[in-house]
Amino acid sequence: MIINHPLLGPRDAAEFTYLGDASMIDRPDWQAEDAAEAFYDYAYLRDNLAGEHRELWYHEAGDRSWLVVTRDTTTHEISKVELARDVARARGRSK
Amino acid sequence: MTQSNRLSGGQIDRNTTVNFRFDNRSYTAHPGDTLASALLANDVRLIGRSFKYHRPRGLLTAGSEEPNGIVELRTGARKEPNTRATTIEMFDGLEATSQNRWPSLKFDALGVNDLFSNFLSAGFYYKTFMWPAAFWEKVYEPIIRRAAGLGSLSMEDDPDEYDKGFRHCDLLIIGAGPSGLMAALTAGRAGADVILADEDFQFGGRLNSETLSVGDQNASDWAAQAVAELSSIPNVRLMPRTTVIGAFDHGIYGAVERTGDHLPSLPAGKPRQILWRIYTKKALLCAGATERPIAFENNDRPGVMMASALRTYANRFAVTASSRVAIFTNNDDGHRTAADLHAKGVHICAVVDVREDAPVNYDYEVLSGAKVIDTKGRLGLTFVEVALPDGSTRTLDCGALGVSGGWNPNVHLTCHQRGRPVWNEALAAFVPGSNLPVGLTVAGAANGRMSTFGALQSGAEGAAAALDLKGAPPKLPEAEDAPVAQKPFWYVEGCKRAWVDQQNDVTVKDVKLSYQEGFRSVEHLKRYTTLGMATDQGKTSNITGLAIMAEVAGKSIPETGTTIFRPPYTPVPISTFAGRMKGQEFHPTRLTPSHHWAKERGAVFVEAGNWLRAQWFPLPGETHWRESVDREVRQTRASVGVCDCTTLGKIDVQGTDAAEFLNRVYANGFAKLAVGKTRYGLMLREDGMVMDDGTAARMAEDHFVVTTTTANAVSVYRHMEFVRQCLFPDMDVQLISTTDSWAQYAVAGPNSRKLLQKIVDPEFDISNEAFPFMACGNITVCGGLRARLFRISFSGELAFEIAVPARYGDALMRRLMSEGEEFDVVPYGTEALGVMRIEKGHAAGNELNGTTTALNLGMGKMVSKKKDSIGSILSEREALVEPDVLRLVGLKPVSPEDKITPGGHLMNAAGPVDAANDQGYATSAAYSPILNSNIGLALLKDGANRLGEKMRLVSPLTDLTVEVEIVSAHFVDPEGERLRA
Amino acid sequence: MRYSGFRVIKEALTGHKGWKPVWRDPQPKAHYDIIVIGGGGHGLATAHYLSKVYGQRNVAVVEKGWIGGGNVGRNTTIVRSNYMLDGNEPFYEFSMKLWEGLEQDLNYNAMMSQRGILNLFHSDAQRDAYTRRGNAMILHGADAELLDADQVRKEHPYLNFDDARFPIKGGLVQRRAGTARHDAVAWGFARSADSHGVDIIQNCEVTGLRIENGKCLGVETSKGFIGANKVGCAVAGNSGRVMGMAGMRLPIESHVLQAFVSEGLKPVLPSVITFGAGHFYVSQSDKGGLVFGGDIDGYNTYAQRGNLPVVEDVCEGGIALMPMIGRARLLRMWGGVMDMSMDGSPIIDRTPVEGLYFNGGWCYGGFKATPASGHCFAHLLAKDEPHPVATAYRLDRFRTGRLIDEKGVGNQPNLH
Amino acid sequence: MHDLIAITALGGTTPRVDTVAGVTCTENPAVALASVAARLGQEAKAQKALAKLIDASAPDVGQHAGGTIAAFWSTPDQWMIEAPFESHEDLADQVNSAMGDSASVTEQTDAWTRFDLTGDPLASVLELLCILDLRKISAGSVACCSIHHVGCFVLCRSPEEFSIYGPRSSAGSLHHAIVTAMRSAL
Repeated sequence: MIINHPLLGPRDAAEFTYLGDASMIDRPDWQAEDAAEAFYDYAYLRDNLAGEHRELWYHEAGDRSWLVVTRDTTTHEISKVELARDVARARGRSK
Repeated sequence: MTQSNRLSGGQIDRNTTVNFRFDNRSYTAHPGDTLASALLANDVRLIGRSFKYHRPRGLLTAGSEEPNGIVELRTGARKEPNTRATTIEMFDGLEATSQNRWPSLKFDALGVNDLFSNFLSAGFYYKTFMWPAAFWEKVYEPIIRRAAGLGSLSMEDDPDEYDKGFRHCDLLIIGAGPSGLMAALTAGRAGADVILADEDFQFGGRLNSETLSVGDQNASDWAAQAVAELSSIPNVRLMPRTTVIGAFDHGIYGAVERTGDHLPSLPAGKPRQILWRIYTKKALLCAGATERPIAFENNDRPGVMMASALRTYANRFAVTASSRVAIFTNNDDGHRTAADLHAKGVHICAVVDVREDAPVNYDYEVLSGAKVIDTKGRLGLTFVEVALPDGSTRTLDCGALGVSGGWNPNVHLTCHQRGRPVWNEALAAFVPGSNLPVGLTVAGAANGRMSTFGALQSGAEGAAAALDLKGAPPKLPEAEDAPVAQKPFWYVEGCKRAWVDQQNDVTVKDVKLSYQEGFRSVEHLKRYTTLGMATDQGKTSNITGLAIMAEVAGKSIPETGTTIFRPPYTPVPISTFAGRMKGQEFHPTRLTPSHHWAKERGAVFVEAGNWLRAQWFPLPGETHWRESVDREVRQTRASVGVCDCTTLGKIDVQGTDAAEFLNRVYANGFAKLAVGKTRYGLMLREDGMVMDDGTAARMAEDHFVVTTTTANAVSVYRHMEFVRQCLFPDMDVQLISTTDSWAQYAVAGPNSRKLLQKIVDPEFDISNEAFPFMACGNITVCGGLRARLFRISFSGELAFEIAVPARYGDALMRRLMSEGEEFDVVPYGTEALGVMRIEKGHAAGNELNGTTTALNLGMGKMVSKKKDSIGSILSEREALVEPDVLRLVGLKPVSPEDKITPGGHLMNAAGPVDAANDQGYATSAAYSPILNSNIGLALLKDGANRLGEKMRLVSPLTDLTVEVEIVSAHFVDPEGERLRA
Repeated sequence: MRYSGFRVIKEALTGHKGWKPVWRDPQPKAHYDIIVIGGGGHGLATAHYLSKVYGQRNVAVVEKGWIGGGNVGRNTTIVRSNYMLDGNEPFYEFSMKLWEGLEQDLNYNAMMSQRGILNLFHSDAQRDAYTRRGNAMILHGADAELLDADQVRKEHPYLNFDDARFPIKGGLVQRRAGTARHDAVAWGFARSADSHGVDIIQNCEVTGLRIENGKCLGVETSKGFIGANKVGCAVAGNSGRVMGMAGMRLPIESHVLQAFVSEGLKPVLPSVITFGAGHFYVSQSDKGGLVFGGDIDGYNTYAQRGNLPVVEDVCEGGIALMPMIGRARLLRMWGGVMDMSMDGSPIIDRTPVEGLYFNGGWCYGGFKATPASGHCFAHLLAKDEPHPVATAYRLDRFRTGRLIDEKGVGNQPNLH
Repeated sequence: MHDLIAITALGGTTPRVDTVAGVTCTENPAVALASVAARLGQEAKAQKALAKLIDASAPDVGQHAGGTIAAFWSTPDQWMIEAPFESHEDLADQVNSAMGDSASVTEQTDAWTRFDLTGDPLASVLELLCILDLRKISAGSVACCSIHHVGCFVLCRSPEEFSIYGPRSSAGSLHHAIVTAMRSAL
């Protein structure tokens, strides 16, 4: 597969390490009432979509950027690639 | 042996004669031949035996679709089983042997299978060999296994080298026949980066096999001229002998270039084959078409061949399979073969055409509305039995029969991403469907454009469309453009054994039986009868099998289904996929800065991930590794030892939020760590299990040097980048690995300070007061070399870790050894390191096994609840905090000489020994020369409350039971006085 | 129809006219006691045990394509019970015993071949882990042997001992392990279930689950609604899709595992072998092909195909371990969609939806589990309580922390 | 001055040189390296300081620039600084003072080993080593890639001169890969 790195352009997916569903960016609040349940859900449950899937890839043999790749799990077609850091900020993550 | 079947003309080099051997007989051939054409030239028709019934088989085709003519090529370690004679380029000294026969090709004992074939019908083995139960394993299966298989491996290591390479292009053109050449000319002239690949050693495809003309030239001359022009275009790369084996995601194609298979032997350093990963913007499939057979009684005898193959052999290789040839066809193409052979002086016994309205010919007899109903000849064709329309029969005396059932487009690559071809009624064949790999289009016969002109035209159009070329299309040469309509004719009714898959011995009857037993989907048909599962992957049989299934099902072919193809297009040596990554080069090797020195010292090395580390340093006279290791431990604990710990991962963590960042990735706190101090850090995964441990040294307010275990250096770095970029993107933290930058040595033992004081520059005070336990700092050594000093201890002794730039590591180690002589300094390896950490009760790899929590390892209290750190929440789950969870303990055998077996299970002192009573397991073990006893670490249910308990450590696997006492894991200096000294 | 050698001879002499379809091709009834979704190995095995052992006759298996077309028809056919953890080993040993009697139970020769499996180790730490595992196997009543390097060399002289980047230090052997003819397993279970009255309905895709007031009433299919008292889902890689119809999110990701077969060769490999320092395992089929595989591609996918880097990775492992297979040719590659769970172990359990049961999370260990999975799922469906050897396969274990993590890589499915 | 003698990554006291046909591979230890990572919110300031240091604007993605002291882009807001070892063994300190508090600086001199490939045709050697689209690589560009499973930086100084940086500990394996490819391709 080819991942079109937002900075480096097209790179072979073999240079990347896969983590999984981009929802892993949305780490729950450790002080919330239901933290235990929220962390269980966060760590273990997946939509596992057949179709468009947002997922985390790490450019291990490259620039060490974490990317959020939007890829169709039935065709492998990639429709969007973003820097995970930007996505994280957009989802309200900070420090 | 003379080449009795050689004709005039052809594209072989008659000026050169080469010698080759088949089944230990010598023959001659010419450059430009394949093994197949050379064997035919020498009137060798019997080449192999079929898989199941061991029937005599000869060549069926002239290409890579060949099911029958497969041999063992070369000898010794270079023997290649199952090699298609039709694709072996002739070279001087070539040696080939027939296979899957015993004792000889002419007389094959297992030929008796053929007599019992009626009992060995499709799937028979599923229905029998069941009684008595034990017999399957002991009797039936061994026999089946010996009979099965085709060629044999040499059982020697493959001596050749293989490369991998990477190429990029705008347009990859797959196949260099008329459409491929025309496409390449169009794209190349337009300035595009083009790669033109073809599996053949000679470009031209069918053009080399035909007597047609292109423009005012003979077809093969036009091809040669096109190749000449293409090789003059710098942006066109020609790759002959290169098979594009697969279409993978996003325009990546796998291609195998056979750089050395046509050479008698490989030049030094040169690869036999290269696996290319070709990155394309667009690709154009010009793979042509494959002629399909007609099934009839005994259609598998040596001499029964595809009509187009006979034509290829005659026109390209100047060879005929026999001086007397008959043709069996359902279309005009078969007549073309007759005409070409006749023109070359071969006697055409007759053309048997199933069509009532077959074209008439005055040079030879044409039998219209006739069918071949049987053939004769045990090891080679002698007679052909023909049924005429009037019901009478005719016997033709001929040595070869050319069969033509029409043509199937080579759609294989269009299916590699599970796209399905569609049925074309006019062609009565499958053509590429709509669901192609992205960026791939198809031209020429592969796309159903069967005429020469159609191929040239669609090649040009295909290239222009793929590259979105503007302007007028190139002028095309004139060429044959006969309309092609194929009326399907799959098999001759009423025959007993008509072969569909000739290699796997699947007959028309087998297909019908498959239907009868309910195996009606195409996949069931293939799996039940093994149709199309042979080394040719059914290139000449799948469609016929499917058509027969459709007929018995009374459905149309598209209703019945399609068969799709998987990579690789043709089989590829496993070595080719491995390339250079083999033997010692299987993985990169990482060497420590003291490696060359350690080698001089005769160290024994051990793999630690990709690293090689000194395991121990034997001295002359030491015969057992234990002697060396015990000595290294004793000397270190008694005076001072040095160990290369460069392999530990080192990560530079800087930024104003560095401390808070570490607070999140470590379970214990780092915010309050003072500058100049180091702290042990425990890292959890989000699921609460221990991920790694190490130290973080605060070199400055905003600068930490973090260490990881050797094994987890890469994954911890990745994890920290994840936390930095994905979880806390607004933290001011910068990370970079410095593992390789610094040569880092542990200097341990009561005299470690004294030794270091001799090399650390005087302006740096490393006394206990100035540089206490867990201190760290930048210093200089040996007169001004920048270095880092950490007062940390893995051994439990007074110890330091000193780091210098890696290029000086070798010199520093030598210096430590020379300066340390007065203290009797000893270098120690990973074994002694392991012994001392076990004596000290430090958890390491065997304990950090990914299923242990901080609580399990006796560090539960380190997990701070006052802050947000990864893993702290899930580490609290009910099952992870139950009272009897595993706890890290020490094991001491009641009799000190009893060995502790890591992986042994703990059982109560009394009671049954079984899984139900399992109490835990031993993780690590060592002999402690300090305690003069074997010792070990274990994870034991409720272990913290069972100190002093006697238990049994059982290892039925190694037949050991040892009585042990549960003790604290801290065997040596539990109070830690030594390391604070 | 009973199969036997005599039957084969009789049919041969009478032109094979007597062979009947191996299973019927029925139209779905309006309602069944139990519907099993998925006509793969596990679904068909479930149907077999439901009908033969648990006396359930009003059962249907609905399959969207043709039976045996999923992972049971596209795996590397390895059968073993060499697990380490208490949650797993009893289940897989139970499965092994079922395999050992399968031909007789099914009257169908699935060619179970107990030629043994050898797991090689290349470091002391690996040896220790295998020792722990081998001891666990024996303590659970299975068989295991630990070989040192010399013993391995004696049995497998062709392995790379002299030029290895990661030298072989020994191996863990289970002699009772082996391989079976994967397609025949599906067909054998189907034939038996069919003969006990189970309706096997092919080309019948489940498009929805009808759930009212928290109870599952049946399945919507491409052939219409089919009612049921109980619905069991055994769809492996499609677990996410089907359970998604019930609004459930699972601790499972779908990944592709590629497998490979070489051209047919005369016998070279006496047993199943796994490489401990790379991603490679291999056995040789009765037909002579080397059947091998390695690691999953590593990204979520429902496409039954993989990519080149993993093909290369697997072959690199193969050549590093046994350079003598280098000139054998890779004939065919394919992919199966694996239901990779969050701790690498399966789930056989009820769900929050009454009447809806789930069987999945087999990762790439599903084939060897086929009989036990079917048996235990049938037990759960018939008796509404877990079979004794499958009590650990609970859906809530990720919440409670009662994980069954053989590899110790945690909640990252593509590492299991 | 200290009295410890350095060895090269390949373990020699002098750099290793291999020539096959027209192509030469030279081990080059005579380079000092330091990484510069801009502090959060100070990216602009860091770029300015870097530009001043290398006397050229801070290299963009996939580029290298500069003179005696040069820099190449390594990761977002991070660069690697190159300078002659003889004159700049203490490069990290020099860079540190030049960057002030705008960036985090880390010594990288011995984290890497460098091989310089010179001659013609380099493309036929490099295409056996790395995935890079050599048609797109021109003088001044740099790319990260993996060579036989070793993560490297590949710098194109001119079509006839490339530098390959790989991890120092893997120098032997990387060197073997390069020389093997030279023998195979040339």
